[in-house]
Amino acid sequence: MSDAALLRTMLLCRAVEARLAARPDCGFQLFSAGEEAVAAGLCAVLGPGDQLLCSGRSIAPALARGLDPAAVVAELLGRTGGPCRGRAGRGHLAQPSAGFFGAHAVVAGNLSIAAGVALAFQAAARPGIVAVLFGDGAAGAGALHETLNIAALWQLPLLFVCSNNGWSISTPAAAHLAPARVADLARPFGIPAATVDGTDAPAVRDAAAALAAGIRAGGGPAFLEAVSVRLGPHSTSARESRTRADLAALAARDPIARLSAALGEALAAPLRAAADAAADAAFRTAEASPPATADELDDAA
Amino acid sequence: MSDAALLRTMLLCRAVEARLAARPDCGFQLFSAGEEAVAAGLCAVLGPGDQLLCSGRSIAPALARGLDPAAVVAELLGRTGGPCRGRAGRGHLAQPSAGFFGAHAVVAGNLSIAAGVALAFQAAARPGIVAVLFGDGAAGAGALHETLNIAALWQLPLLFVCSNNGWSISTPAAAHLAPARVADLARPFGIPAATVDGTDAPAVRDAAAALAAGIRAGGGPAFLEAVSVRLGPHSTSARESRTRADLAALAARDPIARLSAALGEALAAPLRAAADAAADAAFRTAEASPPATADELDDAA
Amino acid sequence: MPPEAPATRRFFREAIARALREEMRRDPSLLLLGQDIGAFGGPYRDFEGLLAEFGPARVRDTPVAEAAMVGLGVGAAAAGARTLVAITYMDFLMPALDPLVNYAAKLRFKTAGQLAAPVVVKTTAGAKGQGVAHSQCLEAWLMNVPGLAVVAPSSPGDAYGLLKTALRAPGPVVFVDHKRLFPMAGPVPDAEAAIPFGLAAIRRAGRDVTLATHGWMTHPTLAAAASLAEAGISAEVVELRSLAPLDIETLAASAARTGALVAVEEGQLPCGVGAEIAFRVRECVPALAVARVGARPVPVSSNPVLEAASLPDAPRIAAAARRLLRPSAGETA
Amino acid sequence: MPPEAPATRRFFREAIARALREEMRRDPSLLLLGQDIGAFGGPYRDFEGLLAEFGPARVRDTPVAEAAMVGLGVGAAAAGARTLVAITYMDFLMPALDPLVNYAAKLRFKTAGQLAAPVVVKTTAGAKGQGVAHSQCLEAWLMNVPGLAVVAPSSPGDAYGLLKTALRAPGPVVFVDHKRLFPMAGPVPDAEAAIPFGLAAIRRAGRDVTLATHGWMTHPTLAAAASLAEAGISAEVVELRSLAPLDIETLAASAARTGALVAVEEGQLPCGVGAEIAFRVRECVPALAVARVGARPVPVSSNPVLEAASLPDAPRIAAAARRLLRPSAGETA
Ligand SMILES: Cc1ncc(C[n+]2csc(CCOP(=O)(O)OP(=O)(O)O)c2C)c(N)n1
Ligand SMILES: Cc1ncc(C[n+]2csc(CCOP(=O)(O)OP(=O)(O)O)c2C)c(N)n1
Ligand SMILES: [Mg+2]
Ligand SMILES: [Mg+2]
Repeated sequence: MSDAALLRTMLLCRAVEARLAARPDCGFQLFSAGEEAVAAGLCAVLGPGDQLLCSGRSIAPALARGLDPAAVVAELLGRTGGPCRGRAGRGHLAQPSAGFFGAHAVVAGNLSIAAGVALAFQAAARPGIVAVLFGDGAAGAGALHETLNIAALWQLPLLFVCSNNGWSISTPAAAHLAPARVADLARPFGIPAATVDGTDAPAVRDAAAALAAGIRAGGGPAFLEAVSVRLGPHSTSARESRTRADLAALAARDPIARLSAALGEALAAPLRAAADAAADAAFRTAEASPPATADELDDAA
Repeated sequence: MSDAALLRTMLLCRAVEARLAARPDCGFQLFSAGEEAVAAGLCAVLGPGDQLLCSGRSIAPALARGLDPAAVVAELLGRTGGPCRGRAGRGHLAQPSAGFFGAHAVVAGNLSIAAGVALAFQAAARPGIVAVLFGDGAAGAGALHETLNIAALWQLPLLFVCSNNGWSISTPAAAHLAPARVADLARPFGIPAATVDGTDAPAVRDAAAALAAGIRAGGGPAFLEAVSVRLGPHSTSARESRTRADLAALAARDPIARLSAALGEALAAPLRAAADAAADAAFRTAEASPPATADELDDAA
Repeated sequence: MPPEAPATRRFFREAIARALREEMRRDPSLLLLGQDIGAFGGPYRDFEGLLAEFGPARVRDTPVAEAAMVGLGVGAAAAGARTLVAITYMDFLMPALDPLVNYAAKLRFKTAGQLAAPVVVKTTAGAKGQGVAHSQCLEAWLMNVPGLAVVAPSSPGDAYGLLKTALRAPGPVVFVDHKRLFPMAGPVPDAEAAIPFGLAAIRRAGRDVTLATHGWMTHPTLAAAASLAEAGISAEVVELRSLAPLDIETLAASAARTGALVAVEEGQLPCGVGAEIAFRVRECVPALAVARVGARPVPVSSNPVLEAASLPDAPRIAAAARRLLRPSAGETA
Repeated sequence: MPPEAPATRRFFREAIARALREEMRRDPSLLLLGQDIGAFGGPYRDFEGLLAEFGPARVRDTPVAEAAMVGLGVGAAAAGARTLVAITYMDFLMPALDPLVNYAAKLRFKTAGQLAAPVVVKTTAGAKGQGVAHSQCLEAWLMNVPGLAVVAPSSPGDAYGLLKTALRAPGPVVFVDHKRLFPMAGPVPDAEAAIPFGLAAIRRAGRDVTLATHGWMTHPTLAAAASLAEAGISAEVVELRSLAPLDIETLAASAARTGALVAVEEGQLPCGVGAEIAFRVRECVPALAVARVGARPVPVSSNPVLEAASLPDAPRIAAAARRLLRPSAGETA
């Protein structure tokens, strides 16, 4: 995927989230602003036969994976036009037919599930790989250890991707994670690991590509740490716990500004306009979709 | 503790277990034969203000910690003379007043408990350290990761000791643990770690002493891997899964034979006789203790 | 608290913070462990001010590692500290059940009293827009475990008083609050006061039917009672407050007076709180009309339409009471 | 199975191994995950021969990591494989409840049918000398979770038939056996046969009282019925077999005939299986005498004296039935 395509993806993510954030009825959301380069760079190396799983911070990953933006927005707004008919929302958004096995809002809860998907691939001799995207907060959970160990033992086609934005809600990584680099956790298991600047979309793409190639070649699991930034508060309901100065410093690392500058305003401006138009269209289509009704529950038993 | 004292401890463990194994009413037991050097070497560096926690393979650890052998045997035989009045048995044997916080038969279940004990020590500015003894099987559990991380972050006075006997029931370490050395798991957390021959009691003692000194000096947690052998089957009810040839090779690594040979038969023979006598006495005393009766349950609610 | 005690209106979160503050002052061994409970003050601000007063050695932000959090809390409690572990949502208690149920709940018995684990696990149950894995009510699981105390307040005053008792209890206690309680305010006694476990409270007196409930559901249940009153049905509302131990006496006495019991809970019905209290009350009051109301047997979606449709509310509670009293009326919930 | 079907006496473990073998042959996507299930053949030898026939890619020994084991099983099942995860003892299911309850049980609903998790978690409940953290019965917790099926056989024949159904089910199933069942033998039909979920079985016909139970407790309950018969009380024994779904029809029909129900379980009573079935049966049979029998509210010690004293046995079950039928007799359990 070209750098321009990466920028296009990131701009779409930002535009959709911005529109959602502006709505009073947006519900409980976790946005990816500042972390779009991780989603875009990672998804650039995933093909149609691969699967992506992620945490509850799912909007950019889903869009970057190529889901129909209107369907994603419909899901977020609780409309039946969403792939989960508005039942899942952001926290559990999924469209496996599009290679997006889904979000799971339990921190670290998707790691062993992803390994299971990779196991199914391996057992069926399916050629794809599975990527699982999680945060630095998830890296303190025992699920990571158990999953790294089994993935290494069984040589599962699994790419661990940690978007290390430095925070678990209000807790800085230094207070919740003893290792200086998350990627170091993979090393005792003999799993190839790399740390990359997660605000540099092409760098994420290239690092992911190298690791994914190893997995595709039968080398077993790999681990990518992308050091990213979270530009906004943890969620739409969480207070911002960082200082203005901190936030200003983070804003300077905005991955979209960075790649826009690199590619030049002449290229970026029309991409921005196109992203805005695509986001507007997605919301229009989504709003035309009927809201979920209580009848959905009849399908549950 | 002198090498002779280490041998005395190991001989007592072996003698007590042998007598227990010979009884038809011995119940469900996990023996430490082959791993006595780990218990003896570790306990040699623990003082009265320290606490030891272990897995369900608890008999040698309890005896090495200096618990009254008669009380230990009473507990194992379900007598009220046991420190837990015969309620706990081997799986949950405990006598915190003697520095033995206790066994816990859930694999890896004692790791975070031990860290909690260490936290209580730290919070109360108590000078002691806490040691937690577990197997290679427990090293695949997420509890280890979570506990290593928190112990490192909070610099808890906690000594992790893995008796790596190479087996989790019938599963060899190569099939259940990807890292070549268990001690490598501690390194990403910045926790000092060492691997030692766990059949060499003085070597275990010396390695434990060095790490314990670091903890006592305020250096935070440390990790000791002792590569040991399990001479018998996993438990009194488990089938032996290893070949005769394997077992013969393991027998050659018997820590008691090794230290006896090093110290010479002139020294070892009387120690052996004394251990046998002590074990016999422990069983006599224990058998005189009344069995637990259903009245114990009235105390539970 | 006796109704006449001088009291001041406080938010639910303030009542919790006050109980914690007072007990931290009283018991220097008390440690608090939780995600974002330090400078952030807790996801619901119920830990606000504690870090500032007691410092980071006693108010500890933890990693996202619920199993170890509870394990550490239990181990420290067993070793002579007293601990409170905050598990943000009750759904995340699952990974922590091993240390809580397999260790803490057994500890006093298995060591013949040598050790005990005076740990409070404080957690938040119930639904408020966060979806299938952030909305569950697992009180019934905990009631099934001997050795655990379980309490669930519905008001700031009770949260204050029950948390104080929890922080002085001899063994493990699970303190269950609810997302919808945090925005609420209500009277909290000015004087220090603990509420003993095992005492239900009659929140509204009535003659025709007893509505038994706990936690947040107390509020829709009171609303149901009000609407039943308009229809000429006098409903008594008994709030359990303490689920283990359970105050069956108060409940049975009410049911004996009214002759009818509706057990209301937000959680799932099978093997739920209602099944238990129905059984226990019927042991005392054999000829009793009984119904239960709880969640529909579906996951609780973050979608507000589906969330509301899956959970009990005042109209459904009232409808269940009406059906119970006039079985022929054939109303539907 | 219909009683007339040709059958051969097999050990419980053999019945399980046969169901697994047949389903492994039928469904090449089926994977088995568990500790020591490969060359060792499983702690109870119920996986014997499977590694040899199906190889290490399909019969996988795992680390001691129950949470990840179930997570992998669930994920693989969701991705098109079918999986069975063996969790040695039900106590160790606790760390694995997150993937099972927070993910698998919700998956079909939350994805609107895009995904489902046809995983079988096979685990062993109950007490047999292994102590406080290796003896628990958590069936009631699982019944409380919508989206999970729960079955618990008491005989080789049912283990065979129910496991086959479990391995063809569309969503997650917990298959609960019991330590005391493994040494047992009994008829297993010679022809391939699955037993549908949701069908209780009347194990002994009777007129005076219905004894309802499941799993291992079926055997002490049958012994209790035999001893009641000597005392002139005709007890009907209904074995539930499937706890979710629950066959209330069969049970209620029996209770309607006898007019009395004793619910027997090995687990704890509060919010237990007995509380649930009592509630459900009374919905159908309002004027019913009901009692329940379960564990005393204490941890289950490995000490054989204490273990036996804490759990139901035939004399206690019979005593409960006698008390229920002749409340004035004042017998004690
Ligand atoms: C098991 C669990 N514990 C706690 C939470 C509450 N929670 C939601 S997001 C979050 C922060 C996780 O941090 P990180 O993994 O770094 O992801 P980020 O929010 O930075 O994307 C927490 C603690 C949860 N959802 N699941
Ligand atoms: C959580 C849990 N899972 C499984 C078991 C069953 N089990 C008992 S001992 C054991 C082996 C553990 O191996 P290791 O930690 O190496 O200890 P060792 O037996 O070698 O001393 C297992 C799997 C258990 N007790 N707890
Ligand atoms: Mg983060
Ligand atoms: Mg081992």
